[in-house]
Amino acid sequence: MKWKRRKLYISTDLEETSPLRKFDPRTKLFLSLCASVVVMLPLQRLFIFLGLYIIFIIWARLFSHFLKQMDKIKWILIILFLVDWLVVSLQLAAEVTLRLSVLTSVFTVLFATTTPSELGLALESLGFPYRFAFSINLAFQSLGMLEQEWQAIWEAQKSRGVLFDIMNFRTLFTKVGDLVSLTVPAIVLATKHAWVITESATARGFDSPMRKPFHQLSYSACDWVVSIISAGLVSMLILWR
Amino acid sequence: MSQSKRIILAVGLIIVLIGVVLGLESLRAKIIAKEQDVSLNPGDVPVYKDGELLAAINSADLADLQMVQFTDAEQGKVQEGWLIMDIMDKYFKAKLFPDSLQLVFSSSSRDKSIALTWDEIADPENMVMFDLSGRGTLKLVSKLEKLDVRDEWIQDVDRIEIIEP
Amino acid sequence: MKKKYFSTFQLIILTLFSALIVAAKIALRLPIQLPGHSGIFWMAIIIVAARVVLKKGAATFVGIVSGIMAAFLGLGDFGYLDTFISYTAIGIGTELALLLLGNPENLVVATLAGIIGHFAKFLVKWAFGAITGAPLGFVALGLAKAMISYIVFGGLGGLLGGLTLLALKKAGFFAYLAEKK
Amino acid sequence: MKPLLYAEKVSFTYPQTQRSSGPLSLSLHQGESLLVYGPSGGGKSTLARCLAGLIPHLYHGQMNGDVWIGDRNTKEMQSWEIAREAGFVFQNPATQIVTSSVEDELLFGLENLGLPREEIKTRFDNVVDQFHLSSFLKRSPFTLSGGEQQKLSLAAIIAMHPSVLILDEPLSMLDSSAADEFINLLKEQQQEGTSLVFFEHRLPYLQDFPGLKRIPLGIASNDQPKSQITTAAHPKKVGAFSIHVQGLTVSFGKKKILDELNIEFEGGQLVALAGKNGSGKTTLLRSLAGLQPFEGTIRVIGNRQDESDFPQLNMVFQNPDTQLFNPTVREEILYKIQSPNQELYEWLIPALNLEKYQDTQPLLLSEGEKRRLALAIALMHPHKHGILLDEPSLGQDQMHKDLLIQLLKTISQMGYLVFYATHDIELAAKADRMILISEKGIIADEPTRNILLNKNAWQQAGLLLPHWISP
Repeated sequence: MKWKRRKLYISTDLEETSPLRKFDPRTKLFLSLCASVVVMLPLQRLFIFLGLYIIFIIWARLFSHFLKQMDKIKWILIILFLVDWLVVSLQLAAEVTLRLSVLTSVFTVLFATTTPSELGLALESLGFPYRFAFSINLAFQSLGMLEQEWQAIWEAQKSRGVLFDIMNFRTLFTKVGDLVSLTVPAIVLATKHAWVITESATARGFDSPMRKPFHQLSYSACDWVVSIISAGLVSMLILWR
Repeated sequence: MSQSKRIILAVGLIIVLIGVVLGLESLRAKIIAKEQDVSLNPGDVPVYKDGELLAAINSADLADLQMVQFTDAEQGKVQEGWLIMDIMDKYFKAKLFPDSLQLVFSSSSRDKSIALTWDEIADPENMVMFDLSGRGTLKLVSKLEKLDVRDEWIQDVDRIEIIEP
Repeated sequence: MKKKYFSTFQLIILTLFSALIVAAKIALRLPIQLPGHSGIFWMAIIIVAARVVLKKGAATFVGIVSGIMAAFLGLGDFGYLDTFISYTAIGIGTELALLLLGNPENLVVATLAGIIGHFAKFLVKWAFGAITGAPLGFVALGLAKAMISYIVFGGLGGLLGGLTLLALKKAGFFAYLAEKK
Repeated sequence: MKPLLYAEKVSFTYPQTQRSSGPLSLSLHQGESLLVYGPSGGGKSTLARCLAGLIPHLYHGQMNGDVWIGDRNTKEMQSWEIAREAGFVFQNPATQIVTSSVEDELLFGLENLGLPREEIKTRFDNVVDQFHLSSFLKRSPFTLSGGEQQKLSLAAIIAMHPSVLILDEPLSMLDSSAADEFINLLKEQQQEGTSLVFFEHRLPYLQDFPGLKRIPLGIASNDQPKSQITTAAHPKKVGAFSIHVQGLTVSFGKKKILDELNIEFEGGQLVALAGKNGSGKTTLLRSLAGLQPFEGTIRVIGNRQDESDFPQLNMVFQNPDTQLFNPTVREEILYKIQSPNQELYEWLIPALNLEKYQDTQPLLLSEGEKRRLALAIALMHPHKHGILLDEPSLGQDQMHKDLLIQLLKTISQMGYLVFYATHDIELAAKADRMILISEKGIIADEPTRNILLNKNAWQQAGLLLPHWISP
């Protein structure tokens, strides 16, 4: 078993320079959902959509993110394309490959341009309970700490002679018992943190029915324009015969 | 429900899930395979092998094949049409049929059928061919001895069956 | 005042367990190149979560929160949507399995719940492939092999979850927990 | 005048462990400050929670007596109503943070109060000014030092304008200068009319706190340690050796945490490593334990010929919870030890005052007991050259600190090297030799007595040498 080099802070995939940073997260969620519907269209319309989509991605300065996503699955795309082409037809090959690339990358629009706390606000304004938004934020801010803890546990147990190095598929079965020496402390530590945070949050009035958020999202004119245009485009592409 | 019953149920559930995935996956493979098949339209002559539809012969599609003709010995009329070997070549490109392969041509309206070997069909001298009748149906004619009189011809062929020896 | 479904402590426990899963996925690498091996810790923690917070929806909640996190962090190979849905599916799958099977302190129950929960993720990947017409990660590996690997790692994870619960119980964890609301 | 906070014979018993705390009675008026003191394990934290209403709202168990905030009984108030009146500062600055930025942390309580936006804005701006936080606002609280985090926690509570502030050992995780700064902030708060209740065992820091009334907590600790530990009883002695650290360099990315350190240790020494948080104390220990990749050399030179390789030093980790998972203390100590040295075990258990806990579940021990357990684990494991300890005094009261030092001295007298990192200057002052370290490297490495006289060195280390510590 290996541990990656110690990372102090885990950052999200945020693209600060994107003009989409300024948009309401709800708009971006809407755009992503629209795009994932359009993916199911037949080939010609899929091509039209792809053209528009790529222009949009370039404008949003997310092209490098798009390429990164594609890079992750490039071999699968290539194999799929070749197999489908040889076995079935060029048309199906193109369709499958395009759909997969778009579906893999559409939510970049949301996730690469929104911070977890913005998403929290958006969810709250979409009617999700505040507790849920709070939870998402808390999960993110605890991540770095918990990752360090996994490492600390691993080191502590290793220094007591619990060995995980000779881990292969066969020894895995016999080693599951030893893994308990990692999971138990991890669960205990996470629960203890949870308790301190519970006390701390309660001592500052968490769950008060009077709560009023200070930061509020506002749907700007730009948001409306983009949402309406994309909704229009999508319905046009779907309804057009 | 007892614990052991629940466990058995869960194991069953897992097996069902695996079955469903494998089943659907093979179904999907079949659907993809079917998509490349020609669909059967009215007037087409289907070609079957082991009950599976391999091709549908449409007389309109035959127009680009070379026409051949012969004069039948019975009435001295000229019979004109397309050689079966050319037709087969069109629908089953680059497929080498063994000489012993049998093709059964049948007509349900006339309740007639005949089996010919590829050996017989592939000999251009035999003139095994489809003649386009006035009604637009296909009629199997030939100079072969067992197929050289009107009574033996298969009018309104509506099925071809390929049988491997 | 209306009582909340999860107490504050339960909510925060589930949140931190979700983060714990993602942290394990980032920190921990088993030297095995088979799809689904991260399922070992994942299933173990989600099963523990469901037992620690004895309420319906606990596993689902962990699935959703860890799914959102994984999506933000760009984990997973097929993009944000697939990542989010497959994490969520694990939560729902485990939830349903435990609903059927009962207490995961029974190791057989834990193992089966692990298999079913992890299989839900496989189903998502598979459905994702079917929708786009692509057999996805199974291209190179073969569907059956992928399925077996998901089942094995899911089962191992479930087993680890069950063992963890037993060890937690013996070490006095539930006594610690019982003092808190 | 009516007291702001009034507690009458408050006591609490936990349902599982049956540990009980109290009774405590006190009354606190506007602008007053109280200090509740007593040994660890005496229930200070529990009683602090009773005052702040966390008990009974968050805990199961038997609470006797009543706490009134103003004219309302906390049992009849909702927890957010109590939060409006009583602020609570916790022991560990890092874990009490609930949001992902300094700004959000300050807003969290204000939002929960349901204040109008303008009011939130005003209070927010005030507290940012008062605590000089304007340059931190967008930062993650986890990038702050322990002292800054504790300051932030205080600011977030002060923003809510509580009339009473309850502090549960707020200094125990802070180094001496951060502790001093924090006390000064509290003095300011007191001047502005906030009433304070301290629960603390680092008493010297509060010596000159104006108008502080002391309330001793009646319960005597029932785990009095054995008074003497003798080296004679110990089964094994080690031969002489020395450990040489040369050019030790550790970098994380581009940042060099340790840069070309040279240190020599002798077997039988008791060495303290003092420095601010973030000065590389833990990294140095980890390198010596072989847990941290490094450049340079660390080797042992012993009286036997074959000893010229890496030292075998066992590490006692900062957080004991990273290890504990066995059903009993005994099993925990003996876990994965092939053939345990029974003689050593018999000596160690009473020496660490763990005798009556051998069959207890480790997770039910107090923090101090867990730390002693972790020490037992490290000592039971075969080690040739000694032990390393990271912040061994956290959560220990004076009595257990004395016990700890006594034990460490014994171990070093047997010929082992004992090297501990701490921000607790009092504990560091007990060592034979002290190494002062800062981000720039080793500032001083001398017998403790000399270092305590070297004011200049302390200044360079960025640490305050409290005036009550003398050589």
